[in-house]
Amino acid sequence: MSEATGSEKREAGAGLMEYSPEGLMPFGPVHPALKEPEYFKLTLEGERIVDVAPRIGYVHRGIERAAQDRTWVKNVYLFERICGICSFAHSIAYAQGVESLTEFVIPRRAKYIRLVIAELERIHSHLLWLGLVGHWTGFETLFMWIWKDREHVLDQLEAITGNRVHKSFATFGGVRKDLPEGIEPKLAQATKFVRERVKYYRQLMESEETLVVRTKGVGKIDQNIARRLCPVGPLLRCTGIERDVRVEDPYAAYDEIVPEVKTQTAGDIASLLALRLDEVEESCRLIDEAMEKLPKGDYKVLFPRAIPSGEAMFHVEAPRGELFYFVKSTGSTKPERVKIRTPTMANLLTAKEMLKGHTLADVPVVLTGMDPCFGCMDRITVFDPGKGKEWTVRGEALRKYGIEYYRRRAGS
Amino acid sequence: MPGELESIAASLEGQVSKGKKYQLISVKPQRVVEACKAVSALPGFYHLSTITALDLGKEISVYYHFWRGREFFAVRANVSKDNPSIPSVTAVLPSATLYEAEVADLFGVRFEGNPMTGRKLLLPDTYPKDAPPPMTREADPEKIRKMMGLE
Amino acid sequence: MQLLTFPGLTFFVCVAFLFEWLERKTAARMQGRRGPVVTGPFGILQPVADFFKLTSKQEIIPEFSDRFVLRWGPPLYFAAPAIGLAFIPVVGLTPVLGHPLDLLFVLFIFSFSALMATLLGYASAGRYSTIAIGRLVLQYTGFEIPMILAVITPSILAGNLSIEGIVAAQGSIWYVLLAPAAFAVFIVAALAELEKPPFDIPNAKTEIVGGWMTEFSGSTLAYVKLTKNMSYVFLSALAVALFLGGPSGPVLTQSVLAQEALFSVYFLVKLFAVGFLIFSIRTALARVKIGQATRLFWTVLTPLSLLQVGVALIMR
Amino acid sequence: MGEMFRTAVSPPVTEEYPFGPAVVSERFRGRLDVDPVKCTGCGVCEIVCPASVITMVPTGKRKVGEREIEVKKPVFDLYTCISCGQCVEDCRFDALWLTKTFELAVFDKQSLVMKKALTVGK
Repeated sequence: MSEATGSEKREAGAGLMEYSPEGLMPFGPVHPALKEPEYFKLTLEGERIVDVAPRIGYVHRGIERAAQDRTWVKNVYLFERICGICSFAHSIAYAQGVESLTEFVIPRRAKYIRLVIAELERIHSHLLWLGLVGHWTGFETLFMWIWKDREHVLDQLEAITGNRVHKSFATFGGVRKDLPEGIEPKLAQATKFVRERVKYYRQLMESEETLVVRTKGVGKIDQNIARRLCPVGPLLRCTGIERDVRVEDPYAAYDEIVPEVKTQTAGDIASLLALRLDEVEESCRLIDEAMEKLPKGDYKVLFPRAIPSGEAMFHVEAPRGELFYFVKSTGSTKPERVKIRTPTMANLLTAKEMLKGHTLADVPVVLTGMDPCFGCMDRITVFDPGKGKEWTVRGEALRKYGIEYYRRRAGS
Repeated sequence: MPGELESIAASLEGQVSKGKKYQLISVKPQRVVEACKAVSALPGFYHLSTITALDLGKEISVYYHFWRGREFFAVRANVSKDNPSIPSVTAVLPSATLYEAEVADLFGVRFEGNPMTGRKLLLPDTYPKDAPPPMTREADPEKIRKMMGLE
Repeated sequence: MQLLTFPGLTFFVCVAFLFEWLERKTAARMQGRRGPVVTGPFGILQPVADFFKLTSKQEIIPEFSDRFVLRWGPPLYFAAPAIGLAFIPVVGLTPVLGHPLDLLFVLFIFSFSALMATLLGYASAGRYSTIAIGRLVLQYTGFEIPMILAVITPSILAGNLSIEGIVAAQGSIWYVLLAPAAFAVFIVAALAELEKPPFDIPNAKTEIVGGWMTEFSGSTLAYVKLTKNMSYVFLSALAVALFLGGPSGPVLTQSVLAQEALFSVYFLVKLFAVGFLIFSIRTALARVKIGQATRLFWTVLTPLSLLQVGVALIMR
Repeated sequence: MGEMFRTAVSPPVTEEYPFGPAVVSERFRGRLDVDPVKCTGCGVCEIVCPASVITMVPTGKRKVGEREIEVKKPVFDLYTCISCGQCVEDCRFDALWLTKTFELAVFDKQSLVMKKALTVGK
């Protein structure tokens, strides 16, 4: 290729670059700040953001549809895989929704164990987010430290459930295993450790100047916006509105161990940081209290394979906010329809609102201020009907496809 | 409080049915906006949880979920599959935008007045126009895959 | 010959690799990690392995980029700190390339390397690169003036415009003690020049992916990265020469060769001390926004360095 | 800052995994294993498996009274196994259990197909 054609191509490329004052900038689908593929089309004016257009659906797995072809029990494991972080919240939301269709009473001990796991999960999810704030603001050290401390919580989760992430612990009628012997001191130690660290991080986040300037006043929303756009979870509570499913509609053992709803008033990222630290502390308290009051007895009741017909709605307070399940049964061994609304879906509109008027440098921290879980949000489109099909693309075929694709593009 | 929903239902020509933990108002699709407005204005309600669509064969029923305390409430409207059109509630509940877009993508229900109408939210851009929406009973994954040229 | 081997190019490339290893290792240790462990003892060869791995990779040049600049830019970019390092005295009080006015040339090298970075990023014609270049230029206009003022301070104190003269004038007392503010300003400006946190704004990976290096790959990326490490060494070496007395130290032997070796050891110790200071700061801070960084440069660093220059003028 | 240097001198937290041992907990759910002697081929595991790992394969015929019935044994396609342990829970003969092995990366998918149960009880 001669230099002349190169420069011609460059001229043609100038159109693509859009040097207009209102530049378009892709944020995603694959971007280092996003842990999961999602596309946000940002309209920029210099560094300032004018508009945000989300386009979701890059990680659709067809879970709602797939659920209709599986039995009730198999779906517990399926729904757990909607999200890696709040897997237990998904499984208990589904399990309790189904339980509410029947007359079975869940043993008290099972309720307590569910509470303990759910709160451990909340701690690990919040710590994960706090660490990631460090990553998004370029403070790698904070990220490493918090994740290092999060390991203590994950170790306890592994000791109780057998796995760090996909716990596969909840089932209909209780939990699948009792708490292991001698877990109480370990749990107490872990919560004590986490509390100490939280104290340190709170002091760090108030005193570390670079972190303060990056979070204070950034991504501000007020109560009016929050009421209009209905975010859920910490994003709502950081504006001062006290809503928490655990208190208002207690599930598991939350009617006996009542959590205190923490709120902040500022509605910015700094208040989200403080709020999540508060909630981690509160969760530690709940775990301690639950372990103290832990009743003796069964941890599980036997459950039938077919569920009586009816419709049930259920929601839990996942670490990210209200997680909503709608279950419809026609009395068979398979659900007729399961609808899942994850917190991220509810928070997406608010995040869009939060971003407007900020600079590009704020995008990662604001966009992820809602603790997004895009994998949770996208569930449906492409699905694999049953077994026997392999969708593996062999390396050679992929290479051929790539060559052909570029040839076609060059030709057109 | 009992009675509130009945009065709403009476004014909108709808019926109230009760489940174990929830109450349901069934209304005609045209009255959905009024019904949602009335329910969300009741004391103690604060947000629209989500919008669910259910394929009943000839009809698609659309649920609007609300909750208060320990109770769930839902507004339900059935639209026919031949002309799946329902007024959008985004004017009264702005948070419904994405939920409506999701249902529109997956069930082909048209929400008249939704700001995201005509834009895809979830489905891939290559999803064939003449294929049935993926969550309806007519949708056959194998056929859709063929239409998309994935086979 | 000397230019290429001992206190020259080869030596400094080795030091650059060592610097990267040390940076990674200290950052890792401070964060409770292990850092590189596999290649060589304590993973000391990891940067070298990374370099050769990158050079062996396929190079993808974006369709709309300017091939001419992308081909000839990296060598020129690499040349900037490589030539600059020749002006730093290592083995004795005299640098390999000395000139009565070489401080001015060093200042020119700063501008040149920033220009090359701008040109390279711009030529690669990516969206992220374009935004990064905007940030880079803004940042450069911010830190250049304090940096020049900070470099000028020792030269005022020594009354000399050559690095050799400045080093020689520090026989009795290091200028870091006479002009601590200038040293601090220099370190902050060096962090900005090197694009390290808290000023890693032009290559903030969570915002604009790879910054102006987004579109580079293969050997171009390898050389650009090596150049960044060379600049790291160059700036640290300059700090040593201007503020810490260069390679000077107690003279212990009569033998010229042994004394030269001793000088090199002094130099390296000081060099790694400065490097360690820079990567401690880097590990302890979060990234600031470009507006905040510019405000810092203009409202704090520039007045501070001006004040320091004034004080230096009075002290003379 | 102080914390930073304190961390620097304290031992690293990262496990030296590929070069050192990785410790898993008592309840860790790893690779599935089967006892071919205990397995009766009842097929409950095939029904409950959420990931369709298990397929029952006929291995021969057996006479029960007058009738001849087909004997089936499970084959495990462990590459789709999600280690949930549902089959272990529902196995009435304790023929299944989860080991603590987790290094399951292979080059050939077929090497993860476990046909152990077929060998016994023909």
